[in-house]
Amino acid sequence: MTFLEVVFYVFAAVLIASSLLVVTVRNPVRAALFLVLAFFSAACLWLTLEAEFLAITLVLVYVGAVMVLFLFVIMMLDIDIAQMRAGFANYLPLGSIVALVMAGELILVMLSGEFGATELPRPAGQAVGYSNTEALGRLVYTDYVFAFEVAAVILLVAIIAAISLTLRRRPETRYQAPEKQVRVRKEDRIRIIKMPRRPEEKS
Amino acid sequence: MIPLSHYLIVGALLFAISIVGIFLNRKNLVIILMAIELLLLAANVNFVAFSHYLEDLSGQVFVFFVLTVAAAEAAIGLAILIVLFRTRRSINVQDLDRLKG
Amino acid sequence: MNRELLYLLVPLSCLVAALLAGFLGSRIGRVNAHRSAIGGVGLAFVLSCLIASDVFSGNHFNGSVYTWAVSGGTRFEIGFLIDPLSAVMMVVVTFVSLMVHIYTIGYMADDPGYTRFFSYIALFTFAMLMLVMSNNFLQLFFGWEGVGLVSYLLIGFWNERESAIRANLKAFLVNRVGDFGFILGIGAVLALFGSLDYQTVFDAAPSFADGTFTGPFGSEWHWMTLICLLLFVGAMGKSAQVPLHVWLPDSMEGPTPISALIHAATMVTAGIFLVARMSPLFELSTTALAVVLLIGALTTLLMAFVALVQTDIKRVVAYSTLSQLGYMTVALGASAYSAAIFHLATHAFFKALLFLAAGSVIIAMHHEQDMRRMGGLRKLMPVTYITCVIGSLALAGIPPFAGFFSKDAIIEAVHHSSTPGAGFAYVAVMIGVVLTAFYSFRLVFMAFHGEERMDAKTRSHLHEPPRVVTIPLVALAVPSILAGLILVDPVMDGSLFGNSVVVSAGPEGLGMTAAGMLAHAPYSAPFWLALTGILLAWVCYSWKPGLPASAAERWPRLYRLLMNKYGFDEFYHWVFADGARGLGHFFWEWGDRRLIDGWMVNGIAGAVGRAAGLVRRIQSGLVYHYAFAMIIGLVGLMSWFLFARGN
Amino acid sequence: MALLNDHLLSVLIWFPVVGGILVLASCDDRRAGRARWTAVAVSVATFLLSIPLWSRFDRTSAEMQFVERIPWIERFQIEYFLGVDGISVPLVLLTTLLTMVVVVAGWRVVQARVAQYFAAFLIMEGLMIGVFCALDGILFYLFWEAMLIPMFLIIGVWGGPNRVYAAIKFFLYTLLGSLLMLVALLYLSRAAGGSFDLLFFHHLPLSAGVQTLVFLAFFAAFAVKIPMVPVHTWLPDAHVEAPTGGSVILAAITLKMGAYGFLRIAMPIAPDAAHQIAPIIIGLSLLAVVYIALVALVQQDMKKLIAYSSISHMGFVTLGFFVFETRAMEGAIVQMISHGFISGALFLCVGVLYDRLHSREIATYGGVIKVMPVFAFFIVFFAMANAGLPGTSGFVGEFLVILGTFSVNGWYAAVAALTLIVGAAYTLWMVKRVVFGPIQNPQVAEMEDLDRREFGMLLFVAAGVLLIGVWPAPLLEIMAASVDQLLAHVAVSKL
Amino acid sequence: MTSLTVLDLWAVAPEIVVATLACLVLVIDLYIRSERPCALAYPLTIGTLIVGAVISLAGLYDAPQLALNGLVVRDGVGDVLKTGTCLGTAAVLFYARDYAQERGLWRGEYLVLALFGVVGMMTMIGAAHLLTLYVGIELLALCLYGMIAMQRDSVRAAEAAMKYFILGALASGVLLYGMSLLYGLTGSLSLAAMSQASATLSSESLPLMLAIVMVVAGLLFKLGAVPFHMWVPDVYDGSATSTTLYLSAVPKLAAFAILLRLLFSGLGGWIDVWQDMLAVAAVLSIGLGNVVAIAQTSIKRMLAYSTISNMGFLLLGFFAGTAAGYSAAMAYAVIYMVSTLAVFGIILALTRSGFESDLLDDFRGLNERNPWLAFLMLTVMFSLAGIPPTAGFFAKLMVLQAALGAGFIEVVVVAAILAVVGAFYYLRVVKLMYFDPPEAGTLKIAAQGYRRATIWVLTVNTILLIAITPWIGEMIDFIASSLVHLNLS
Repeated sequence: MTFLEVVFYVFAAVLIASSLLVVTVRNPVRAALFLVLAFFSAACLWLTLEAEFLAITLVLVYVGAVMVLFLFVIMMLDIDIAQMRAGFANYLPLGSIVALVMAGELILVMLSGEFGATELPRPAGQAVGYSNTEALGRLVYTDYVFAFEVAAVILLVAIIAAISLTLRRRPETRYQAPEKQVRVRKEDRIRIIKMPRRPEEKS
Repeated sequence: MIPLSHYLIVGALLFAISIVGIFLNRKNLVIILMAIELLLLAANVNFVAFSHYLEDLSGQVFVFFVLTVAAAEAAIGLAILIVLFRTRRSINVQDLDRLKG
Repeated sequence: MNRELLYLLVPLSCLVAALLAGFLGSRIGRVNAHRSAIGGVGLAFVLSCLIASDVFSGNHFNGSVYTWAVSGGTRFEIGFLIDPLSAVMMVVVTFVSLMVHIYTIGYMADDPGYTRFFSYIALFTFAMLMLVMSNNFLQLFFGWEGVGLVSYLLIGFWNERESAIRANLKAFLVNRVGDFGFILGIGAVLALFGSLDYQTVFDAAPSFADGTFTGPFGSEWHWMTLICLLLFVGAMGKSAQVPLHVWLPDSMEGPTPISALIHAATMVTAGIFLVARMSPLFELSTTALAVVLLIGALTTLLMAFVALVQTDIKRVVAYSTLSQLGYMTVALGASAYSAAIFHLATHAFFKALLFLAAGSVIIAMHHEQDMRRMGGLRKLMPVTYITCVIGSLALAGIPPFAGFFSKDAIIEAVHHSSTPGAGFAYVAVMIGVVLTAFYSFRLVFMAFHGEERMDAKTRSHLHEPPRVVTIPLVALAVPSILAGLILVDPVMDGSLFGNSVVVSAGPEGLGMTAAGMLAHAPYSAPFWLALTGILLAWVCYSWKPGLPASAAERWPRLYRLLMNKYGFDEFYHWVFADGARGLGHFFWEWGDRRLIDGWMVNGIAGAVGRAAGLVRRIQSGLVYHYAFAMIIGLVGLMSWFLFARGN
Repeated sequence: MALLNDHLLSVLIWFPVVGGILVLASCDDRRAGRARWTAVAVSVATFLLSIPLWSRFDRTSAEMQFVERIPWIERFQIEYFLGVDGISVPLVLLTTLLTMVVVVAGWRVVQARVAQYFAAFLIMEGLMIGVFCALDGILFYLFWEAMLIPMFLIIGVWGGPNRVYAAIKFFLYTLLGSLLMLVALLYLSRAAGGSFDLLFFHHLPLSAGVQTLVFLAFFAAFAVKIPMVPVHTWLPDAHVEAPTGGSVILAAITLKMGAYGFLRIAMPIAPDAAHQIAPIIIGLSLLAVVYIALVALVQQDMKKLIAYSSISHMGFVTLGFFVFETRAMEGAIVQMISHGFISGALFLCVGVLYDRLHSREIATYGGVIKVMPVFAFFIVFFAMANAGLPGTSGFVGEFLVILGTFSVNGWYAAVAALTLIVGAAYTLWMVKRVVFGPIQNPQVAEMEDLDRREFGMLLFVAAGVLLIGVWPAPLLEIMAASVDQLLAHVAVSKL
Repeated sequence: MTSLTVLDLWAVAPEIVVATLACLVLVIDLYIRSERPCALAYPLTIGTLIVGAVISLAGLYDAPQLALNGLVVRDGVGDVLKTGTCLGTAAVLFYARDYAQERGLWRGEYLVLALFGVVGMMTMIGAAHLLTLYVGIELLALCLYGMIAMQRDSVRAAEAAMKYFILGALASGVLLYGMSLLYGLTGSLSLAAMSQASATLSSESLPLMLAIVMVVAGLLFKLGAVPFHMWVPDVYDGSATSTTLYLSAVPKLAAFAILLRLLFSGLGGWIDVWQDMLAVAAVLSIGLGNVVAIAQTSIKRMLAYSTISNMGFLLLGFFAGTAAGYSAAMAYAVIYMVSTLAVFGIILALTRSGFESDLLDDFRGLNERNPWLAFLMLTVMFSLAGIPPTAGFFAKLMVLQAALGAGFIEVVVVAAILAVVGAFYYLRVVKLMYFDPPEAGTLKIAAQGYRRATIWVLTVNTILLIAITPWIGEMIDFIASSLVHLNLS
């Protein structure tokens, strides 16, 4: 077993285990942390596939940014964790059956040998001096420039949407509205109510 | 050496786990969002593996975009989650049942 | 004058009269209405007489007026066949009709539906003329249904009376049962001969005489038998033969002139006329003739018995009509078509007379019809009395009154007939003679003789009705006396009808003459039987009036049977009216409402609705259910493709 | 004039439709009078326009006449293809005639949404004429279905208390059948290489199995429309709930569309299947004659009774078609026309009563003749016509069908002839209970006899009934060549 | 690696223009405040869409062109669909204004998201590459999530957005996974290359089947076809009606486009694999959509189920896999969009502040309250039910004919019978409007100002559904001619 294989199997195992834990643990904070672990393991797997740039990006972008966002939201929302997992076991059997069937079928297909790619030999490593980042960069800024632009729009949309959804004027905060103040009339402020002459009679 | 199919099996398992995670989880929406991230990861693993074995970088480019989209999606997803929490004071999946029938 | 126009004028004058009286009745007034009606029918009568004389001088006519339709190579024409048979019928019809018109002026004087009534009877005359003048089955059917319609209208003339409108519906429906057979008969004629024209059919008939087809259960049927039987079913309906006779007694709900015109003299004879007209066909089927004979004999006998116990003056006459129609049918069955028509003619006169006389009594009695409340009218209503006796004598067949000749001709014909069942028929008609005499004189004795049983108030107003009523009585009494004497010779030697009736072989003619019959009468059984009947009637209702009651007590079951008219009405009501309604309810309730609507239509709709509700519940609102559904769908598709299709 | 010469059918179809839209668009309830008069004008004009159809029709030819044919959707070879033969001409005339009557019938009765009411009828008139003229499958289907919309609204908006159920039932029932027909048309078009030309379909060779399926699909559409037992239950409901005019049109014309469909489409396209299935159809027809007549007997509601009577009479029509005999088929077509007049007239009569007492229950009435003698005359006349009295149009069809059927099979004819008895029974029993007898309901005593408008419209229809009854020759003449050709065509096997 | 040419830019000119102007709208809305919300942004948005439509249409009859290194294609069908998308969106925003204003939704961001959604749809429409397809789908999806959730004070909207988000992400994950397999199998992300690979790759291959199942599942979700339909009713129901209108009407064109691009252009060689899947989904969609719609009390939910069944019909044409089938499906999508615009336009015209008009009962007696709107609604309902002479009938006719042409007679018969079930609930709306009296207290609907203009546009929109009938042939020819360059063999 080569070093690469060891790395692969170890991280693959960690990846699977941690992702299992992500969907099963009770505490969302822990889930997020396991997700970090999963992403980290995946990044390592990708390194074995000579996708250095993506591996780094995964760690930086995902672990560094997205997961922090997740944790932030979890903290912010202040969720009652105690009751979060009640009844989970009830659905577990059905869930695992479906999961097993699906996984079984997928693995069956992957192992069916019909994948044209399985015949492919594992390519030799890239030459020294080859920069995965540069190669990707070339592609992204030339051939895939349109997709890149659209991706930019996607990010813009995400920004707009996230801001406009979450940014709000707190109703308890009072702002001044000069144009309304100017336009105000007597009737808006004073209401003249007719009262019975002797209020004590009412009771 | 590690055959391609092993990578693919890792991807398949991730896929299955994340999918089951989505419907198995009945309480916390955040975890569903996480499962979705895992789902995208499964596809990414496939892409990277194929890209390597096919000696074709376009797979990695795709993953690059998927990561971008996933980040955007996470942002919007969490924003919606916050809106939801504000209106309902809960992110319990089971409380999400006002629309039905 | 153009002959065709002349022929056309006969029915049309009646039609125009009917339309005038009917639609413009309220504008032109009562007098003008009856004038126009009488004028129309009178014209028709005069023309009929002219035509008759023309026909007997040998000018027959067969031609079409216009083509009603052409379909599938068949021409359906409206046209006239004027031969002695139709000429005789025309004269009889228009004459009786005219008399009734005149009589009506008096009888209906106080009725608010005066003009309507005239319109109806004129329309009736039109329809009947179309029937008898027809040269084809289509027009025959047209007239056939036309008289049915008018009969319906007239029976229900007093339409606020529940009994009247029930009777007219019954009459129409029973007639329709006959028509059911009739139209199938026409269908059979068309199918076999490809034409509805009499002449074509009659000419072709002999060549089809042996044509057979396979009926149910593999039996062989002669086409001719089928056609004749089907046509005869129609005749049974119109001529009220057992078992389709039930409508006729009930039809007495109509005003009396109608009973005289339609239910004694004309419409009911349509069936007799039909069979006589179809003689070329009937002659080809012995089976059919036997059936005719049998039905006729049964009618004669059964109805005569019922007549014995009736107390309503009109009903007695009505049952006597039924019995006499039976006589005519018997004659037809015995191939004595001429005799049948002869009896038809004489019967038309004296039966109309009897009805009108009964009507006269009814007017006088202020619409009291029960004979048990009459008696002793002889002195108070002499004209009515005398004419009524004349009619009764004619009916009973006492020489030399008209009925004697015609009835004797029938009896002789049956006696000599070789049709199967002639023996039974002979016995039946002989018994019928006694009974006829008995019930006709029972009427005379009960109504006109004996003590006066009416209440004082009625008694005080009792007097002979006005002239317009009595004149027709007298006018009808004349042919009731003379018609037989005059007609018997030409009828019996075959010169009257010539080849308009066809007799293949048999007793037609028998060489009878008026003189011979009169001379022979004292030695013949019918004469003595009739006298016996009259004597019995005298004994029972004049000499010892208590006798009938004690007889009824002695044979209560028989009495009840007769009073119930053998239970035909109840039976039909139970089986057909209630049966049909019950079946209809069943079909509607279970077939339409429950099975089709409830189960199939609304059931499916309901099932879809329930399915909708069910599937709707799957849409639970819970996102993990949705995800699960998607995943199940995905796994399902995967499994299907990977396992079911892949391998 | 050239427009009238070359495009007579188009004019007949679109003139009332456009007229209807104009009525709809230009009148609201405040100007109801204008809507009424416009509607009358349009319907009368349409009738006048339809007269040349009768007078200029070449009776010796069985070919399609007044043909208009232009490509419409060329991609699918759908054409705007119109033409009439001797079978359609009388139906078109029936439509234009009765629409006039119906427009007059709704004159005073309808007070709400007047313009919509009249517009619906005018539009429907055009669409119905379209059905009878269309020679392209899709065009036919277009008119066939489009007609449902105004009818649905007429029942639903101006109908009786249970109108919603009736309207929806009517719509869905018919739609189910029609969609199957559409599938069959599509299938045929595929077999014909894309064309939807119905006349081309007539000569399309089809295997026995295909013919059976296609025929059954058409059967589903037409049997529902006619309607035949056991898919008839929409009709009583629809009739009962529809306003008078709706009932008249429904009974008089829309039912005929189903029968017409058999002649124009189902039989010639699938002759072998028609022969094969004929015994079943005859069986159903006879069932309609007897079973439905018995059901009619026990109805308490006049409209329902007449509706059932319609089903029973339409049984005669299908019987006449499927014995494949000239007289029977011509009789059946005459029966279609005649039934249009008679059932229409009976519905008008019921409408007259309903306008006065707002009840259709037989039991409400009795002794109507006392207070409404003129009306009584008409209803008795039409009842007699309904019972097939000679001299009225009702007789002609029944007579010819029975005669024609007898020459094919005596037993069929015997069962069919039972209508003479039961038909008379239910009609006259109703007349007896409504028209005759003592007045039991004090409200009846206060009813007024027909006014001039009602008298006019009933007289008009009565004249038609009488004319056809006394002299059906012209009617038979116009259809003879077409019927002969149809029968000759159907007699030749396509296998 | 090829250099960028003007031609390349021309191919994505509509996208560029709309995206740029969308940014302009965004900026303008930020910096120019006015009395009424979006006083400037709104006309600019409409203008943008019209410009987009014009530019899309401008190159209609050019030869098809693969541009930007094979990422996008500009061809007739794309141009037509892009034009439709722009115009449809313009109509949506036109109808939506009053409604959204009354509910505080009428903000610059809302318009910007709608515009970016259009960019996403255009990207989908022009996609010639899995990557373009994917980013297009995601762009649209993100915009929709944002638009739905933008009604922040509404519990229902938030819930709808969340559901849509979760299920949408799940579906796009599945789609992505399928794409990854396709990539592995064919070694390329380009649809053209994929279609060439069909020569060597047998349709019996298990991985291929798996990949196609995944891809089709993703596409079916976007269409809202059974069994991936569950989001449709809840999202339609929960969203503000203006958003419902946006997401129900316009994206159907793009959905058709991605079906066409992926299944025909990319996977066309393996039609026998996806054909059956689509057939099953079609029948199930028609059945389920029609049946469950009956049980609804909210018109938005009812229309959601109606959408499901209509998408079933669209698939019915599509799965035939013939030229006639594709053009039928495309015509169906167009006609469906026009009908949906009309029906939601009418619903929007009936709403007032504080009154949603989203229950079926709100239509009670509409004929007395506003006969003209009732008539328009009637027309749309009959069009949706497929009753002639409306365009909806021809749409159904064409898809049925296409499916029949491909030999799926049983499917067609079943679809026809299920259409009867469908007619019922459309009729129910007509029944409510015409047969039932209005509820006490409901007002007559007065029309003035902007609302009057809306009704005019609605009238044109609706009457088009009938008025097109005489020229329906031309319309179909136009649609079919846009498809000819697609190399339909």
